[in-house]
Amino acid sequence: MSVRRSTLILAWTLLLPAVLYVTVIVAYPLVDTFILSFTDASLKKTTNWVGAGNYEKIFNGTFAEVIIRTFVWTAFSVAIKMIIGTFGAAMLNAAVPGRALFRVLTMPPWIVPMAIGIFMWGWMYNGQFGMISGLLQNWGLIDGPVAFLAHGSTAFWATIVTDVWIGVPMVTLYMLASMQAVPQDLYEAAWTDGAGRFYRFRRITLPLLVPAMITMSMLSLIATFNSFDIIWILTQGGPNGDTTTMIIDTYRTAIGSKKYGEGAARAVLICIFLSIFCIAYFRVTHRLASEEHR
Amino acid sequence: MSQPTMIHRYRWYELVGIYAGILLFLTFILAPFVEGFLVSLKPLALLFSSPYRFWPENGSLAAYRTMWVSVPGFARYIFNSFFISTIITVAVLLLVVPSAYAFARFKFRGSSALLAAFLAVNMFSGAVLLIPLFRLMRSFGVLNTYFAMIVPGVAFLIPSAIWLLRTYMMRIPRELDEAAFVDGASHVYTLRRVILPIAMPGIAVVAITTFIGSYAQQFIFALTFNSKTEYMPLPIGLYAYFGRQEVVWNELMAASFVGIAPAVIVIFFLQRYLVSGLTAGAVKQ
Amino acid sequence: ADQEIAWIYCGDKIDPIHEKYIKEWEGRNPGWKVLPEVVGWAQCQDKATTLAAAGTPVAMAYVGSRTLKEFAENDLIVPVPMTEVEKKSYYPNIVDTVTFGGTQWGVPIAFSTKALYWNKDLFKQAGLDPETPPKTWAEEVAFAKQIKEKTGVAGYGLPAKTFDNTMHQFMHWVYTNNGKVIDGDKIVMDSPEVLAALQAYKDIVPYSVEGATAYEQNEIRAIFLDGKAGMIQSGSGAAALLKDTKIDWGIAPLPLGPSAKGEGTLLITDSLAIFKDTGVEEKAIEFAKFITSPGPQGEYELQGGAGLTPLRPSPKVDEFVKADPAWKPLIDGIGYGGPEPLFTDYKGFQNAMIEMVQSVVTGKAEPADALKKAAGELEQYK
Amino acid sequence: MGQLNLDGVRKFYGTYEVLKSIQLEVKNGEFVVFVGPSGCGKSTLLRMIAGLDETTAGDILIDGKRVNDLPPVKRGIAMVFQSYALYPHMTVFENIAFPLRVEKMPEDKLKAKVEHAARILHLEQRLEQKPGMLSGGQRQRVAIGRAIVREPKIFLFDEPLSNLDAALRADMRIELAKLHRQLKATMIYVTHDQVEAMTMADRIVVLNAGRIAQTGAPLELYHKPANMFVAGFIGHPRMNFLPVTCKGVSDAGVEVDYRGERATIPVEPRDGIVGGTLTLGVRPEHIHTVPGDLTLTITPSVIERLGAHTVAYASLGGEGENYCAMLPGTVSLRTDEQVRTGIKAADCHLFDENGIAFERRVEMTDIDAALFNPAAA
Amino acid sequence: MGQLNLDGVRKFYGTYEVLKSIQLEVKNGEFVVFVGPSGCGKSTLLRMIAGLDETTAGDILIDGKRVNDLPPVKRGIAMVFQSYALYPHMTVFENIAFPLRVEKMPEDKLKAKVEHAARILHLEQRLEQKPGMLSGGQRQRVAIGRAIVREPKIFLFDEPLSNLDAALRADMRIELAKLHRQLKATMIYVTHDQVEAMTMADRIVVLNAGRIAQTGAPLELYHKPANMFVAGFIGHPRMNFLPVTCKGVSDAGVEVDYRGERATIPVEPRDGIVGGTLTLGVRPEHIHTVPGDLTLTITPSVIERLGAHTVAYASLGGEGENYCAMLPGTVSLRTDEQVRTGIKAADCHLFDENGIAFERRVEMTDIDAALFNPAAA
Ligand SMILES: Nc1ncnc2c1ncn2[C@@H]1O[C@H](COP(=O)(O)OP(=O)(O)OP(=O)(O)O)[C@@H](O)[C@H]1O
Ligand SMILES: Nc1ncnc2c1ncn2[C@@H]1O[C@H](COP(=O)(O)OP(=O)(O)OP(=O)(O)O)[C@@H](O)[C@H]1O
Ligand SMILES: [Mg+2]
Ligand SMILES: [Mg+2]
Repeated sequence: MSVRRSTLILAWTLLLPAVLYVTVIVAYPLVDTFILSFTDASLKKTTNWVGAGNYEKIFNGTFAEVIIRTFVWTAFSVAIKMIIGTFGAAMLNAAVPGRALFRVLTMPPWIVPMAIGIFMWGWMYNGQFGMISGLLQNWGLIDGPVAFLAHGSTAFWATIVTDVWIGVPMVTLYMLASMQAVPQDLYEAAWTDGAGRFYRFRRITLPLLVPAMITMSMLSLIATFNSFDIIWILTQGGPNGDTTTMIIDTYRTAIGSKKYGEGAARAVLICIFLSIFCIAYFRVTHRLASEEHR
Repeated sequence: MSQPTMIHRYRWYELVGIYAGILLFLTFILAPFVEGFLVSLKPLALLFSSPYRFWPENGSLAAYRTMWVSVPGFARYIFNSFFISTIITVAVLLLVVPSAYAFARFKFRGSSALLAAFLAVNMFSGAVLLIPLFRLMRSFGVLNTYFAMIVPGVAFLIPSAIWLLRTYMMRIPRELDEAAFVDGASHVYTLRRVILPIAMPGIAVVAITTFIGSYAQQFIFALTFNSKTEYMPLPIGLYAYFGRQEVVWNELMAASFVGIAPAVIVIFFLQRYLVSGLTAGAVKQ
Repeated sequence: ADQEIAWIYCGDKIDPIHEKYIKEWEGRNPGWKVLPEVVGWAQCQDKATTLAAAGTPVAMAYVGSRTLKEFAENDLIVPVPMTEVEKKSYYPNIVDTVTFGGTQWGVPIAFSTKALYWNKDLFKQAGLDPETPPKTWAEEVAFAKQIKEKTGVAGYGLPAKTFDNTMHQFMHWVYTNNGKVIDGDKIVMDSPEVLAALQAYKDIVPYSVEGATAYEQNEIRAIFLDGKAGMIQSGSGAAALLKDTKIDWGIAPLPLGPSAKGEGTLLITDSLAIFKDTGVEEKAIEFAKFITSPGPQGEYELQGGAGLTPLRPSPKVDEFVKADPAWKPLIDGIGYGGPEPLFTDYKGFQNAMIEMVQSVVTGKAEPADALKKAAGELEQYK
Repeated sequence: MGQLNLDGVRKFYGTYEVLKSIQLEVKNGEFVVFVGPSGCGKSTLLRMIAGLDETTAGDILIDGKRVNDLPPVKRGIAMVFQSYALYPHMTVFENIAFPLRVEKMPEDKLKAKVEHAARILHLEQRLEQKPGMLSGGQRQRVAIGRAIVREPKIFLFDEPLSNLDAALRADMRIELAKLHRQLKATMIYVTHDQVEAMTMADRIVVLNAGRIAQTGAPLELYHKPANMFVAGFIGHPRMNFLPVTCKGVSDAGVEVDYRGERATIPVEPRDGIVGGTLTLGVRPEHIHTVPGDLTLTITPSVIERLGAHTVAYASLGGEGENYCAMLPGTVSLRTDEQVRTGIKAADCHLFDENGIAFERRVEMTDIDAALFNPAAA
Repeated sequence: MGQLNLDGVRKFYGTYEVLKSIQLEVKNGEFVVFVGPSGCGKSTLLRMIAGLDETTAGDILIDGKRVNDLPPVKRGIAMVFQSYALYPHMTVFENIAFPLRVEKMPEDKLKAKVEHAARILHLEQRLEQKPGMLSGGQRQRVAIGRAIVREPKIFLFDEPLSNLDAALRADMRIELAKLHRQLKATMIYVTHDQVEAMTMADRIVVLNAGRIAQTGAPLELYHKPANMFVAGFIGHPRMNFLPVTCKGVSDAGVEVDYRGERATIPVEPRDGIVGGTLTLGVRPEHIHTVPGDLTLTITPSVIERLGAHTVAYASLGGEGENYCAMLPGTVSLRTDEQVRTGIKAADCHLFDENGIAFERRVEMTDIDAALFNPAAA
């Protein structure tokens, strides 16, 4: 047995448990979903093959609008997460007293059960009793109560803000870790050359964080694209469907209206979109890796 | 770094700027918790009253007492969450450590595709796969047991754990494996005696993130695959504060704070580990 | 071993009265056990459906009566025919909420109707007679306007969140204007009666609580309880809660629309549905009828505060109303009430209605257009 | 035991041929050093001998047995890595004991062996420490200790000293040489530092771009390099190369001309070289400030005073050819001031246009008789 | 411009005193090298001069102005880091241009400057590449380029060559020396490699455990080390130290006895040393295989043949004292065979029991008159 053969066998032996596990628990239901997407499965006991019918239906409906909204929603959410997360990481990276405590304080949104965090935001957005509307009124910035979840545009942004809030701790932590991996002597060299703190951040830290940012954006994009609980609990996709994203639509179709076939087709579409992102991601990182040395 | 070097000397306005930035950032992060905490202090009758007052008048910690009474099983829910998360964490580690090692050490045809496939698991929120998963759980006969929550929980936490640990292990010099190999150690022996102890910080990070992930976020599986109240985890337990007509908001918030306290304590003591473990993992990719 | 009847029970814990009667029933039926599974309100119905869809239905579940048609059409539940005596025992129209295709598909267990509540203090401040509630929509809108303009406080609380209750609330307006959504198998929604209701919505929005689309009924009720809305339409629960406030309030039948032929309200019931293929259907029906029989049900629904309206007339109820006249408008409306429309895809129906209401409330569409569009969509859900 | 044969060993990475048919025999107990510039394939060859990398073609034989398909432990080799590859979480004792633990040696025997190794390497005081607390040289010894306890037939070292500073490197070199005499095991040692090669090897194998450029005892390579590559690679500062014209051959050797200066170099002549261009090689240490058979006037541009020596760098002519002379430390010399230097013809090397050396007429036994029987050195 | 004064500079890390009152003056245009063993505080001192680390006590003056509290850029210094600290995401051009971008220099002027620096450093062809694609030596030059464009008064180098291999290191050494002559700027250079120190410095500052052990021109340190530390640190292989007894003093010097062998060492005598124990220092390169003023018979245990030289190591007596001799490459020598070696008294160093050297009577101007005026070298 050659060295190569034996390591191959070993590699697969090590991988097998996890691969098997995930295959059974995830891949199998996934295939099930894929097959389902070509049927008219519903609460009915019988299901019929409908070919691409479900997909046709999707594109004949208002789904195009939903897709565009999903992309816009996701793009804003990911971008803001990255900006705030990087900003937070930069602040927490500063060598000031108390930063260990501050770091711990960034993590609660990640630890708290998501639904609870969303409820708290729901309270904040409440026009009559909530903190935001309340404080703004107290400070005289707005006249009467404003219900942030009532209006299409504010609800759209409110759900984004909440999604950002839930995603920021992970981004911050990851960006903080990446910042600490930047060699100290680069900063010292730049400082010696007269570069100020902000200049160093802009010309050294930020460019060196690009690979980490791409990775994090990708992971966060997947999570955001699938972000369900936030919109569902805050607005259920309303008002007027102004916060209905693909995953909300999918859930409403599959679980709400029990049109499992049509829901599955939507789920498959989501997977296709995400796969495209993933492939793009691997392309980009590959290029980056080969561009930098080695 | 026992002493700040000159480059970390801040002028007063820089300090003000940094603290202002931190304040701004933490305000965003913590505002909902402040709101939640204020809610937990207010008597239910006073919750819905305007105009808005930041400081609760006649606020009290009563909710933190009554929450145990109105949902008697709450301690059990916390225990369940702990128990389920612990099992999930152990199971994830058992599955992930060998695979992360394999991904970090062996390049073979299809290895990166397989890795991408693992990442892809993250793309499917459990909600979409709920019904097929339910059938699967039923055919395993694990419905209405702790396993109903553990089995799918593990599957959806594996991918990111592999991803994290692989990057960490890639930083362990390959020579260590080779040296052990030359000395006749089998791969399993090497993994156990050499790689595992060295990868401990990385494993700790994975353990923490997995634990938190399963502690706080396992909701939909618990809801659908388990009907036994005595097995319910924290997030479901919190829903017990939703009455028929009324949500007992103050108790719900109080219970949330009590419920996440164990996890916060864990994080508090391990935060240094968390950042440094991630640092090591973050360097490449 | 014992045979089990699994019951998905919505709420946070089992009502002690139900607990008591479960014990009693088990005592009378040796070898049988009732296993209630308590599931939060937000998820209990979906859970029952998911279990049925996955092929492992529970014996019995607490569901909104509007879902019965869907379950029945999909062959998931068994009919629960009522005897004439049983039917008679209920208030009029109630049995209709569970009737479809000539038979009954569930046993009503909870029931709610709505009435108009008004804030006498605000009426006074606005220069209105605090003892005269609006009788018509026109008055309602006018009063709301006057309150808003005189006091700065919203005159009315309109719930229009993306929530089932938004559809219910609108149906009240439809039924107080002699409107109909579906007649047999025909969508008849695009009618002047329904259009008038939608137009009334549009008219009252400017004087309602800011951001109607952010609130459902309980949230609106909380605002009313806080004295920040002149009027709301709500169920019995509000009365119980109002007693704990300093507000001087009144309760009256729902105001009527221009085409009204008399009082009206939407009859919303929740039922116990008996799922098929569990092997214990017979016994489950028996239990369902037992637990909703006049004795246990009467005790259950009159606890107050739960927001329920009694299902059956009884001397006890009369006593109750005498003791607390606030119940009168809630019970009186039943006679003119209409059931929730039954659709095969009730979620589809519900979403279409919500969309219609919201588009009018937010000013995105004109009532006539919104109505036409929604009526068209409804075709596919019947 | 401990004898190694490489028979036509080749290695491809993809289509890139890293090693091109290596033929080599290592005797039992011999200390062989592989040297060569970075990337020439030294590590690859060593790793193939160890069994860490696969052999694309050819045979590797240890004590006459083909081992191509055996795992490292079955080959009877031990390897010391450039990075030492110490296990950071284990004590020095456990690091050294690792191979014995793998083979499940009884505790008492194991202890005795580890302590014996520690004694040899002066690590007795360090056994309970972790590698992180040791200095570079100590770490290096631990790595060797781990190799010793296995009592391998062949030791393999991959640049074991390259992470150490100069002084430590010198010390460790001597210790390794002593160890070799003590253990009498075969050792194969990879380095790109030619001082290490010269001082430790019984025999040096010079690799260049995947081929063996020359094999021989250190002084053989120094005095009789087979080609310009080896001549330039061995010796520091490196040999000066001057383009010369061949003016004639005689029994005394080859007469060459460099800018009018003529000298007869005592090498074995060949046919058909008269009138052609050859390369004359002169080591910096063979350049003196007294006239010689060949005398050149140079203007040093850089002078390095090392105390014991003074090294002068000058440029000859416009082609940027660098000329380097290593003179005694006491010589009086200034930059940009001309100085006359002389070279003895007997010290010179001569190469043809392909870079192949003409055989020098130098009697190596004058220097050390043992040189032609390196194993006995 | 470019003149540096350190006045009683001290540095504490917590309670640990890393630098103990350093007093030093560096003249404009001088090339000063700090050497010393690892951990002696070289980098710390350099970083304090740069302004990267805080000065605990004492004053740092540049051109007479106290700069303790100024940030690096205001001190007029430029620093080349050991790791080069090149920005991996910028091209070579941008790396070199960085300091100019910071000071917002107009594009055309900036371009001219960068290209000028690139020409000096032979980097014209590399300007568009990223550092990851460069070799070690090229990276090193980029780092220097970044320092050059700022036209600083003082250049600071922290072991800039330690990451390079031996051959490259030798080349870069020469290039740096040329650069110094070209720019005529003050340069302060940290290394622990004494070859670098000897070859490049106008003046060497030897640091030992936070103190200056000696300051002087390279050959001054080599020929007249002030103490045993410097004597042992400068010169390779290191000086041999022999314990001797003082038998008497005279005008000719100090008479010492080593195992019966007597010699008079030509150093300035001191009072009260007769009968005491002194240390005799002999450099390996001053040991010959002909009898001298002092003759020792040794048995080499290790012989390193480097071609040009042969280095023999022997142990004198049982105390494990190592004795090292650097002999010509052609010497005939075998391990474990006795050989007689001789030392000239004039080559010897003598130290008292505190390790302080006796002033040698050696005329350094014999070697190079420039030595006592290093800046002119
Ligand atoms: N895994 C690999 N895949 C492809 N090429 C490789 C691989 N490993 C080594 N090489 C190539 O093989 C050649 C020889 O590498 P090797 O490591 O043996 O060099 P070396 O002589 O040890 O150099 P150094 O002195 O720098 O360690 C190099 O050109 C290298 O790029
Ligand atoms: N930040 C610090 N905190 C505490 N001690 C330090 C710190 N930096 C350096 N030291 C200590 O100060 C001493 C001098 O360190 P320094 O880096 O100056 O040595 P060096 O001479 O440059 O050594 P090397 O040649 O290894 O680079 C060392 O003993 C080191 O342990
Ligand atoms: Mg190598
Ligand atoms: Mg240093």
